[in-house]
Amino acid sequence: MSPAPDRPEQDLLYSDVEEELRASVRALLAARADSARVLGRVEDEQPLDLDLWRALAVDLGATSLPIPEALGGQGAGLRETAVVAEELGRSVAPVPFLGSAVLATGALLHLLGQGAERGGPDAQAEAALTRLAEGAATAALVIPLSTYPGGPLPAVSADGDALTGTVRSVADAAVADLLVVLAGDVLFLVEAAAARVTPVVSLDLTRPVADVVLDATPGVRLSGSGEAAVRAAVLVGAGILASEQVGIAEWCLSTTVAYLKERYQFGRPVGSFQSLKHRLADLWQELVLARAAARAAADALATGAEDLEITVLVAQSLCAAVALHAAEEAVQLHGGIGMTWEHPVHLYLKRAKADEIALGTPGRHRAALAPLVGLTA
Amino acid sequence: MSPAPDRPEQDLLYSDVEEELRASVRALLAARADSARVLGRVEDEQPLDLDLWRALAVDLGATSLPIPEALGGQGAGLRETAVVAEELGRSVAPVPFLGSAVLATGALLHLLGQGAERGGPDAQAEAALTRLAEGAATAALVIPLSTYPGGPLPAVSADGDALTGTVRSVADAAVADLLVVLAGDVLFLVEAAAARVTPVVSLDLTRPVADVVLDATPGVRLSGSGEAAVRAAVLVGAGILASEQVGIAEWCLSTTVAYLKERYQFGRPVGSFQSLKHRLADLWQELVLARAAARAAADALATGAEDLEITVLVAQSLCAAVALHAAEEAVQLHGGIGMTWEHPVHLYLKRAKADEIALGTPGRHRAALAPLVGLTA
Amino acid sequence: MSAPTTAREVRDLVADLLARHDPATTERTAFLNARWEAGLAWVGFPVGLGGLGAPRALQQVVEAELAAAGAPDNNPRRIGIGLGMAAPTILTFGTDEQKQRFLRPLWTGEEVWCQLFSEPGAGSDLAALGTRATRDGEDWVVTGQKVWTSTAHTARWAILVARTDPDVPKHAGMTYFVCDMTDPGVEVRPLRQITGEAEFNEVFLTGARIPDAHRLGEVGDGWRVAQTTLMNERVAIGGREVPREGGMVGVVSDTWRAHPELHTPEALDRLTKLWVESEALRHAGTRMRQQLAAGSPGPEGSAMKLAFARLSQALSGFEVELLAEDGLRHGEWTMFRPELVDFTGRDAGYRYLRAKGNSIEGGTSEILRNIIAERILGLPSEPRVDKDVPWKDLPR
Amino acid sequence: MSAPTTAREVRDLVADLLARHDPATTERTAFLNARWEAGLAWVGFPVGLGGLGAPRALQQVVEAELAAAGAPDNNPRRIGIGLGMAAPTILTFGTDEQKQRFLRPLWTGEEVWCQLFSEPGAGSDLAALGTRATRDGEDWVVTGQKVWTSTAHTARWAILVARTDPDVPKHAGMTYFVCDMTDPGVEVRPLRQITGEAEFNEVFLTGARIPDAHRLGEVGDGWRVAQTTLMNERVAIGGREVPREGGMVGVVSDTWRAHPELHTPEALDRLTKLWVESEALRHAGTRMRQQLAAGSPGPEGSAMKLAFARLSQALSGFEVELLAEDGLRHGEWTMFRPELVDFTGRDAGYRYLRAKGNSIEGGTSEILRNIIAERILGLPSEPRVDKDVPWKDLPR
Repeated sequence: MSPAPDRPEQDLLYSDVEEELRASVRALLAARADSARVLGRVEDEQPLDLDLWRALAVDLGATSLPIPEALGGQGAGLRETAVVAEELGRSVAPVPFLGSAVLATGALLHLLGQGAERGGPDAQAEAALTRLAEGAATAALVIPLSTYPGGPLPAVSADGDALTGTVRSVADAAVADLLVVLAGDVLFLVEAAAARVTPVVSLDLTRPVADVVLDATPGVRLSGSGEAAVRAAVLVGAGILASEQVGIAEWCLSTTVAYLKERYQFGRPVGSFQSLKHRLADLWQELVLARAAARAAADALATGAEDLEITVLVAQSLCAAVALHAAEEAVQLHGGIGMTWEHPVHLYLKRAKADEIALGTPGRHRAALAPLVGLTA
Repeated sequence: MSPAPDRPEQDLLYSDVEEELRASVRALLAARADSARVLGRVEDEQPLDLDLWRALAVDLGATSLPIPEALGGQGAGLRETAVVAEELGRSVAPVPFLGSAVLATGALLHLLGQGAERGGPDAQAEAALTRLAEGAATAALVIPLSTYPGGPLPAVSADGDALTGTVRSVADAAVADLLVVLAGDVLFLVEAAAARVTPVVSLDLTRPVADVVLDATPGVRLSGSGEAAVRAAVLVGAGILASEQVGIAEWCLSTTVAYLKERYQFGRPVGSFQSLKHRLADLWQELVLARAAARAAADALATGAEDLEITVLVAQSLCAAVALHAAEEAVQLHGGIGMTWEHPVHLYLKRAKADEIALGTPGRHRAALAPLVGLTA
Repeated sequence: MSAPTTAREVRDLVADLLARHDPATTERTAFLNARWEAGLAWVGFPVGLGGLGAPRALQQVVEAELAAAGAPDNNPRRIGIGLGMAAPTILTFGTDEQKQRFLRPLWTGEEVWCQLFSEPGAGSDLAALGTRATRDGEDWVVTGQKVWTSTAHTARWAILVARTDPDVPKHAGMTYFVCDMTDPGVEVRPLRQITGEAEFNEVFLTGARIPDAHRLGEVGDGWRVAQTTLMNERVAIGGREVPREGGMVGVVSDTWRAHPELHTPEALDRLTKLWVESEALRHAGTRMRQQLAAGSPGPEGSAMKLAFARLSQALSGFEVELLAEDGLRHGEWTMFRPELVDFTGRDAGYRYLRAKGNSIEGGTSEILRNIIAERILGLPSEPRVDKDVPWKDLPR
Repeated sequence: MSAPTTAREVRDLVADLLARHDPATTERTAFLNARWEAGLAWVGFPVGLGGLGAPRALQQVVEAELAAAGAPDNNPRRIGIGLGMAAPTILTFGTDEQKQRFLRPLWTGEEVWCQLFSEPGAGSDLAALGTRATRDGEDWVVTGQKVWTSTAHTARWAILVARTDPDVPKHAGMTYFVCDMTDPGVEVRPLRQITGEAEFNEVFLTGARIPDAHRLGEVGDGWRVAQTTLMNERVAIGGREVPREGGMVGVVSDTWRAHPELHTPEALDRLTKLWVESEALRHAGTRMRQQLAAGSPGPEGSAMKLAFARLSQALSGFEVELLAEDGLRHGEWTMFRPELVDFTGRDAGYRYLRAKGNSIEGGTSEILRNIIAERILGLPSEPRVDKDVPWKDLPR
């Protein structure tokens, strides 16, 4: 098998509109999610910042970007969503963006698309999306955050519309109003209040996971292939996560560069030592490739490109590694101070490490990619 | 399955006797195989230096070390053979040591050991070893140099004692008097003059390979399991090769250090630039581990340790990578001059790359190792 | 006539050229000279020097139209140094006479150029060079040794940097010349590489004479002029659009596909990883070209050169290892002077060895990392010991 | 009595001690004091200071015999800084009074020691430290801030380096002291790490008083004294015999074995590679101990520390990634002060985060590479800008 055919060149730049969106999000996060503030709340009972989340969702509309205008969204597409993810990665702001605005929204939007093919969308799915678009509700897709493309999906059973099963390590579930649950090939909407959602002490302090237990919990059945919708959402999530990882890497690189310019040892700025300079140059090189790959994934998701899957798998397997490398270098090059709880760099290390696992490790993505490009075992 | 049990600590130092042997070999190679001389003959019709080989075999007895005294050898064991290999690696001297004194000798010695168990050694094998011990003959084990532990062996067929088959990429065959050939489970001795041996243009200029074609060629049948003997020889070869690789890495590191001390750019010795210093420090660290692993392999081979196979596989998979890394860094850090034919560093690069393949790549060795230490797929 | 600004205007000019000089019946050099005169050689150049003073981006339109019409090109790979390095430098620093004399045959390929910069003692530290040029009447007399000179044996002209004042700090005492490669004081010797062949040359200058009229820029201004040359060299790298699996990754992936008997899970994962990085590098190239087209060029070319070198080395090394028994064998070591160099050509062993040069030629990866760290990331420079010392007093 | 030189002689002394003080019935501290008096604390130390002036290698015999007899030990991990760093420094530079006062309770563990070297502004560059000690009659008055101090909250004494002369170059103006941690001018605050817990402390010195009698070495000789301390710290690393799969590789291999459902070919090869390197590191440790025993210690300890840090980080990172769904979860982030630290303890997330410190504590990997390059490989040092400048004038 030969690789996928070439297609018209993708747009890998940031448009002016996207740069404006970035500026608004960045301004909000600078005001409301500076690192001292983020660090300050990670041990609170509720580490997620729901005030910030509302500002992001309602004031900026940053969560309704890919939802059609007819449902109260902006019909803007996933390139813009990726820009928001990049900024959220730069600030590790504790908001349920990935769980709600990417994964749950992604699954519901896919069902809608399936409905269009069948001649009519599901009214319940539309209603849920409208609530999400308005910022009136937060949702979570009930799969382990570690779910990977082509991997197993949770085994929740449906007896009629009563759902039973346990799903561990679900992103952003602790603050969700609505749970999107797969049982067999059917997607259900579940009011979170009806389920047992237990927050879990998490490696990632700014995106804690939770366990969801359903015990004959009532759900609303949505029409269409739930499995296809969830698998599509995992792909969307992996692609958007690549942009988050670019944001993480960028923060780590620029923060480390700034620190090494002002930190003196041996009578010189530490940043003048060549071996450190070369490591940072290599990191910058990795970031250049990661950004290009992440933009390609965002563009492919936005246009539904024929080689969407290849492009996302490339981006996710690369960007996960680059973000982690950047975070690990940032900790090391900050020396002792980087090992302290009071310095925010550990938040990025923990996020980057959790993101390495999220929606599939680099190895899982490569394993899924290889046969698609004719590299068979 | 749990890993192999611990056993008494191995001797990982060089003994005084071994250091004396090293000094003799090194003196001979300094006089007769300096790099200008080695480089000067690589494009000769016969790149292997048979005069040097005779001096090594006859004057120093460096090839008869593991052969029992009763057969004219020194009964010294494989620790000493490993020291010779290390020195030969340091000089990339073009002699058929690996093919004759390690692989062919190793297979014949194993047959002898099998014979002792069965109550009587094979007289023909003994006679061949005596010829090798005296330096009266050079032998080659007729397997591709790329043969790896547990991998396929050549398919030569025997019709009575007439052998037919083709074996490609055989180390040191072009100068061998005696060929040691596996057909089925039987080992045969074949006079090289009776076979068709065709030298091949080789990546490694100082250890060229050859193709061996047997066409109803007469052989002398040896008793015992030929396959067991060949597999044992591959393991011996892999273990000794680790020491050769240590020698290669050591030459590359010390030559690069010396060059960077004397090469000035930007008004400073290039060796004062920190990023290069750090890379060389890392290389030195790798070399420390590689040497310890290679010594462990040599000692395990010498004592027939219970965990011999584990120790050899560890050493070979590590040392192959370290030698290649050292050679690649040496080329890069020599800058332009390292890219020229006239500088000897390319001989080490080519040897290190061929050695990466020889007797199994690091990946093949890891694949063989994992189940032995309870790491199963 | 005002400069064209649209693709349509340029297309009309090409159509006119083709109407007047049918490529099918016009001799190659004649066609190229006609193209030059029509200003369609490089439309961004000034009128009268093969151009139209038009936006550089319109050049793509010219190339596409002429290629579609089957017109001969000037074989740009053969004259890359002239096009990529000498021409922009002459345009920036040359006198009118120099531009008139040199640019046209440079572009048509009637005169090949080479570059005499590097020396055995001045590689990464180009400013340390020791080739001396001393004034003698209207001429300069040049003595020294240059190295890593491709196409020196076919070149008519060379761009040359030489030391004209050893008593000032190294950056201040150099001057930039155009050197006549047919001068009896110029001797070219092939420089054999680890691949066995000789792409490059050593050039020995022994009292070679250069008229002062062939000086580019002011006396002592050679460093600044050379920076223009080198900047253009860097821009030239990674400029082309590459299809997926273009370059080394395609060659090695094909080797993988052709040899299922050599597959192992470990090797597959390594190859896939390199495939991923190669694809990301391709995206980075696309993005860089789009930035350029949008009028906001970024510094990403440096990243691409670093990544290109690393990947071509890793991929070609992987291939030799994968081939195992065949990897031990080699095509040939014969010494010859190749016409053109194809990094992905010949056999796996050649690719592996040739790729080693990718992190040295055109600026080593180490120097590139310095540049990225200081110019892009803004990290402080190391303490310098060679800035204020007369060249002749530098340790070497 | 002449010093024992054979294992047999030492065994007799141990038997004598055990006969006089039955470990089963003797109180722990009493037994340790008896052992001290018998010269069996550290046989290589002088007579009267817990030793016999015997070869250091004989200590192994003592430990083995006492362990076999069920005798209590001095819990060496709890008092590692005293044993490994303070004791050899006091032995080398201390006055007779200092040796008599400090060594015995240090060894028995009745007095815990800590180390006040690093400062927020002086980490890798220890000689830049700014904690000031000024003479006041028979005392020194010390003011400044120290950091990364383990066991500061349980310590009775600290070894301390402070600046006594800011007007000379930095290496020349330091002095080494023994500081009383119960002095009212000493405040200890826990320093929380990225693991959530606080192994280390910050120590604030505000007019803490140290009698001149507690100075170690001459005034201004603190750098040289501190080098002895640090050299002993380095020797202590990697000194123990490790069984195969000891340490991080064993923990992670066991995780692999316990989770077949998580296996992938890619992960297996990565783990095997790390297993190979860990085993080679173990061989290197064996070889280093054998060299030491043979009387020819090598510099391999530096390589081992570098490799140890790299491998513990790679292995623990691999483990979290392998665990995937479980890797996203964590044990606890609660702030507490652990009694002892076990790099391989707790859960995978802890191991991963704690291992990040392995390339920083006890000398960063970057500083270690400098040392290897210069002292072992003999590469030239970089241009220094801080050698001849008074400490007070250094940029910071």
